[in-house]
Amino acid sequence: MKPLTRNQMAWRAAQDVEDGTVVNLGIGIPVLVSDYLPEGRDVFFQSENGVIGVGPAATPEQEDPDLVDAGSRRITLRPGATIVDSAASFAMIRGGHIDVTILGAFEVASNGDLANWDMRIPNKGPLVGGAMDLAVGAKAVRVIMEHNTRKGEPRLLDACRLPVTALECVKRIYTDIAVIDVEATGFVVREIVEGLSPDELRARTEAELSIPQDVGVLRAPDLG
Amino acid sequence: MKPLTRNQMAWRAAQDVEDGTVVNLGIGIPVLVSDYLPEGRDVFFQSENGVIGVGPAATPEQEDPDLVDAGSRRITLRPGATIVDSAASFAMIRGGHIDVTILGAFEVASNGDLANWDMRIPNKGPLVGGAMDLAVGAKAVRVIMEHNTRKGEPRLLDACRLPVTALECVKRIYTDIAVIDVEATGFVVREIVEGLSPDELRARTEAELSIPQDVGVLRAPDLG
Amino acid sequence: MAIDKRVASAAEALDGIEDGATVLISGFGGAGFPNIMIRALRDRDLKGLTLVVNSATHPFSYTHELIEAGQVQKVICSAARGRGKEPSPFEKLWMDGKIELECLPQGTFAERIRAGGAGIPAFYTPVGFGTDLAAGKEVRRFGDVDCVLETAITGDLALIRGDVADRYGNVIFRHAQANFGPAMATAARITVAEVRETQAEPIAPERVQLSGVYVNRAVAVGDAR
Amino acid sequence: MAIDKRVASAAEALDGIEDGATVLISGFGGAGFPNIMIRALRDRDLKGLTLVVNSATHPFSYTHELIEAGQVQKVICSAARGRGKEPSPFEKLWMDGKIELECLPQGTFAERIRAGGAGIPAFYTPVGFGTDLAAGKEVRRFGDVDCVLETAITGDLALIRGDVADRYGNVIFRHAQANFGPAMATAARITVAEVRETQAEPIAPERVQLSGVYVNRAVAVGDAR
Repeated sequence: MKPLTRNQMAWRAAQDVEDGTVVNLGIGIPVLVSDYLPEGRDVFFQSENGVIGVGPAATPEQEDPDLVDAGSRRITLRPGATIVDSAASFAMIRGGHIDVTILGAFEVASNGDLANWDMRIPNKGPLVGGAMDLAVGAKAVRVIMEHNTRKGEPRLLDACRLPVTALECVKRIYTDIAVIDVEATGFVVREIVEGLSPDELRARTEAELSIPQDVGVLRAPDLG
Repeated sequence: MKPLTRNQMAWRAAQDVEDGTVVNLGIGIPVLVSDYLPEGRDVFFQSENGVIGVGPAATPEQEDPDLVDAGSRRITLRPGATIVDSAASFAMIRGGHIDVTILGAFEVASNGDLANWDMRIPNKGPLVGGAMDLAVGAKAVRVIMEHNTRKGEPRLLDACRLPVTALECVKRIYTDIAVIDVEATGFVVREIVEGLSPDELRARTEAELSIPQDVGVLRAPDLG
Repeated sequence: MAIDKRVASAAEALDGIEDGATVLISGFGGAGFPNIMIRALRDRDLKGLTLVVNSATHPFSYTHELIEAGQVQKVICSAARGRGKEPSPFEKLWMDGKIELECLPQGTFAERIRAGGAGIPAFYTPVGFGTDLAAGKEVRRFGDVDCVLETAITGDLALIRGDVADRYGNVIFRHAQANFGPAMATAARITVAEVRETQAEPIAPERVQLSGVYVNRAVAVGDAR
Repeated sequence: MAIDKRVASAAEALDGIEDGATVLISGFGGAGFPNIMIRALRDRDLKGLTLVVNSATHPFSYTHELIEAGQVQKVICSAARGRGKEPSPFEKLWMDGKIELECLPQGTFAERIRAGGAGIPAFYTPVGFGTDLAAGKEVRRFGDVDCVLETAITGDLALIRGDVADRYGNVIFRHAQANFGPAMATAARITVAEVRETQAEPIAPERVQLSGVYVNRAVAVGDAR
């Protein structure tokens, strides 16, 4: 069994990004998704700071300190891009005009509750940013995260232990070993990485998993 | 006694428009105020449809069907003008960013209640437009109106009889025979047209009028 | 597939709109009326429409044709008064109880639409407090300001008028043409931008006044108004 | 007198601002920080400030200098986490109970400021419902959406960063420089636009991104950031 790398997880999530949509990518692994869009899909990436149509990262020659995304990355604009102010950007997010947001997470509960905004780090202040707005406002919320913590603890839970970002919002989770949907009945596994058995997946998951007979195989190309 | 003409009432109101302010003029007599600003006063006229910096009416050569004010007049723009959309225009109005609005009115009560939006005309639908927003939102609300109705009924009342536009909002009233402030104590007369006695003014007014000893004389130049 | 929101005709731009739809229509002060699209809506002969339009009777708008044709069951507006002495088509139907009317202060009208597009289900505003238009509305005091509670307006279709749209649906307005258009575009399931011309090349980012995110279809109508 | 909002220095732009002021400061994602004005505010050595700023600790902003100098009694923000392992100046003061903190979802932060400028004393938003950040806030259900009540934020002073301002205070922003600036400008008693350059000639109407109605003073700082 070979779990997916960070790039492979982003690649897998990218395959599901529908053509013609408006997509917001969270910092961390999600922002890599834009590198792996299948050929021919025309997508507008929105960033919370108001950029609608984030293009590839700026080359050193292109870099402009005023042209950045919400993660302070220096970016370019794609054709048809425009930029609005923060109040307008979040009106767009909260108003349901973002088709998909792909976020990082610490925990997801089987009812779709998401915890991705605070780790209660000792000596550090809170940091929520736009996470709650995206989780509530986007038409579809998808999550990319490692299936387990570094200590091997589960992240797909019966109920979140960390402070929640939003309730019942997550629709799909891409982990390094599975693709899992959140249905009315709870977690339903769509793909399992090659070489991992359903029971082994269950052993690494706290919440109950429904695993259909025809569950798919999670595969990604070698991305180096 | 010679009551002021419509143009003279507008002229009198124009004398009080402070330098450097943002002013919204209602349709009817108020819109004439912009013609009579004293030399050297630099004022931005805002119109509810989003024009900030309405200039003089367009000449036939300048006319552009897309460059209009809230009263559908074809206008020009003054230097420094810009145009925003309706939601932004009313955010500006309601948010207290208009220094003065000068409105027409049917009735004003001695507590500053304003009635200027509906005459309950038989067979006609209601028309409120931006009247309520302006009356509530502008930092100062001033009114230009004939002192009495065509039938000679009073318009400065103890309490409005017509449906009110907003409560306790009017600060100053310019009529054809007087200039009257609304103070915490009620109506206080500041100027009376030449040749009209305090008692004659009272006789044409329902509400009680406080008329100081040093009340001024309401005069306006001959405007043809 | 490369995004291209330009459609060939006004009729095509109404695909999927059905009886009973709530339709937001821009225009104010003589500018920004999507009259070609309004005519297309009339030709489609849908029934039971709710119109969200600043004026039910503006002489430069064709809105009254929808009303006259009996397609409208409700109007939400800030102005419902015809200019002539005779009752307008709207006024007749309204007095006969055949059209429902909701009359709002213009800023509340605009803000409720903006709220609909911005995911704000309700807000408090001081405007209208103590007036007939706020009769029956919930009130609440914040500090020393009495307010009424107003709820968001959303719709199935927004018809707006602009000057230029690009393939991505980005729109530029001329002068005072925007008025209610940008807010309405955010509040409808499908937004159609009627514009003078469309172009394949993207509009420069700093010239875009309405993001294509909010525009589903763009129709070029030339100088017709 | 011909309107001219250009002032000669950052210090002059702070005339009339006093101890205890609520100061709104723009900037996000590395762009739009009015750093020259922040330094001027620090040099003025006012005390007891409340800062309304998206991040209390952004490395490209000088906000933390105000905090470090002990001038700040409260921060309203969406991000209060320093980057390093050691606590930031803000984090130290906060943990010692010397600075009060109100942490908001970024969209609620922006909308509360927008509401402050737009005369909306309060609104309902679904964002934050059921989370620690909404603890103690009033809740209400609209349709099938649970919401929290949020109130407007206003301030005494807004410091924003733009590219060009004209004598009337109209402002153009470069790229992603606007962010919170336009909303903050509407919500403060006095707004200072720090810009690369000012000009006597008016900016073309269609290029203005923030109306001079919202800008009281404009200071040219060149390429300094």
